[in-house]
Amino acid sequence: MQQITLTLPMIRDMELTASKTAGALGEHIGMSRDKIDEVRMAVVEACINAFEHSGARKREVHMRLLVLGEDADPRGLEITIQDKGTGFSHTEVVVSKKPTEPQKRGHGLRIIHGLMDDVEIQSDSDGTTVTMTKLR
Amino acid sequence: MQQITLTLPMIRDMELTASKTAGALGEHIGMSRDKIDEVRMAVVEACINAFEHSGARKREVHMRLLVLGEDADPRGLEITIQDKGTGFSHTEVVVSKKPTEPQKRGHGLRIIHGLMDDVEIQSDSDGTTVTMTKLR
Amino acid sequence: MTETLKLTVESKTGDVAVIYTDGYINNQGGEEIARVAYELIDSGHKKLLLNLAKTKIVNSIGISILIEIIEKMLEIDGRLAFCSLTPTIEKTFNIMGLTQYAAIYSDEETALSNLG
Amino acid sequence: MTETLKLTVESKTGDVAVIYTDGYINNQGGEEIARVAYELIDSGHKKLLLNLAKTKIVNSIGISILIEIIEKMLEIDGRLAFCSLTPTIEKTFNIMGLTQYAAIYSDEETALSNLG
Ligand SMILES: Nc1ncnc2c1ncn2[C@@H]1O[C@H](COP(=O)(O)OP(=O)(O)O)[C@@H](O)[C@H]1O
Ligand SMILES: Nc1ncnc2c1ncn2[C@@H]1O[C@H](COP(=O)(O)OP(=O)(O)O)[C@@H](O)[C@H]1O
Repeated sequence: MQQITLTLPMIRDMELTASKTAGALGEHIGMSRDKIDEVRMAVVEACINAFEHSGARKREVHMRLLVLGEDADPRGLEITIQDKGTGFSHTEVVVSKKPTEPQKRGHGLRIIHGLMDDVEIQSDSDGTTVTMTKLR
Repeated sequence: MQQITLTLPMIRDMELTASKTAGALGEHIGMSRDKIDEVRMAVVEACINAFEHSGARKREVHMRLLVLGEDADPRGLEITIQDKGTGFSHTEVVVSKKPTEPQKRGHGLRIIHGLMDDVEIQSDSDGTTVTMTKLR
Repeated sequence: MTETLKLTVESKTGDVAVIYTDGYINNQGGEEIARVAYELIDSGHKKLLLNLAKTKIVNSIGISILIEIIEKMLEIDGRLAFCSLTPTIEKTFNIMGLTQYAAIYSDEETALSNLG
Repeated sequence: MTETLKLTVESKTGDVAVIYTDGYINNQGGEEIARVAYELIDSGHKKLLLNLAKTKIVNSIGISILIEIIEKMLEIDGRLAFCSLTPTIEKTFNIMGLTQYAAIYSDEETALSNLG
């Protein structure tokens, strides 16, 4: 299993650097431009959630990029974005359907779900881990 | 001090992913396109040296990207590329001047020195660490 | 720190103006677009087109500010439309429900003939 | 695994041919260029121009293979030249001493008028 791990500071625009690294690995496994863009956008949203909402004292995000499948025949990427913040109750935050009037915030998790093939969120008082998969 | 740390597998073309991440951080601090390209090329050379020559059992390279200077006024990047290989005697490997006949190999270290502002190599039987700096 | 969004504006015939974005639409980028949009509204433009051809990535905070502009436009009976989105940005706008309140056109020509 | 270098070839007047590279010139990329270059030599071309306009990054292993092609060209009294390098690739070629054995031109037009 090939994987890249990154530790990034929670500072303005650092989500772009995270997203470009994920994009570079997408290129590496020959993902299409559109799917790479989807991965990049999901990484941006997961990172800014960690920056904005985690309340983590240690201002760091951990990202793991895992190539799924065989070296010669990669199947996709599994991306884990982790903060050591205070967590949230995922069941309380309603990931609602399309809103009926323009809604300003609360789109991040819905975007992540919408753009990735599979998303799992594990959150407790030790922090939040978003694990998302995109097939090639 | 802002820093990103990465652990990368030593596999074909992974130096490109490393180099793209360094390039993304260069963009982040507003480095010029040409200097970003120089950083990217130096990262490629340092990585392929680790892949090719380190003899490391653990097929991993550690990269640290450090933003020099203040947040509001970054001065440049310090990039450290480390392997846990068998090392080499840096004094024995002559980083020669321009060769007098076409010389095929042995250019990597000279390229790194030529493209970066400052390069330090620390190598012993526990591995090799290349620390290189590029000012903005 | 950089990667600032670059904006250019062009006034078209009538009360139409086009804002061209180049770069990442984040918080600051969205606010910059809003500033320019409100200036255009103040100078009598009621139809704004955002041409995103040179924007490859956005975030939901930046887009939330664009939604504020849409609301403002609805108030004054004006229109905000978008053109030249990447497939992923269009998908994101869809997920955010934004396409219900603002039209999205494939290119500037189509957009202008529909707005004008 | 990918990011394969793409090559296109164009035969020009006389014994000149241009090889256009698109992508990363690594080990495999260099070997692919060598394969194409030797084919062109076999079919009677003695002057080869490598147009690197679409290559933004190279590595020293890839370039070492280009040096082999230069040596081959010197043997058969032919010439290999380069054009449209990024400043960083040109700097790298300089550091590698490659510019002593192969001419580098800013653009294809200048290169062809000098080679032809
Ligand atoms: N990493 C995180 N740490 C703590 N809370 C989070 C995290 N990610 C999301 N949340 C919670 O989930 C809510 C919804 O997030 P999201 O859908 O991204 O919308 P928004 O960021 O606009 O609020 C947030 O407001 C926050 O309460
Ligand atoms: N990370 C490393 N671990 C062990 N040896 C190294 C490392 N980097 C460089 N070397 C030694 O230094 C020599 C010169 O390296 P370099 O200038 O990059 O040229 P080349 O890679 O073409 O040999 C290598 O052949 C190797 O012996």
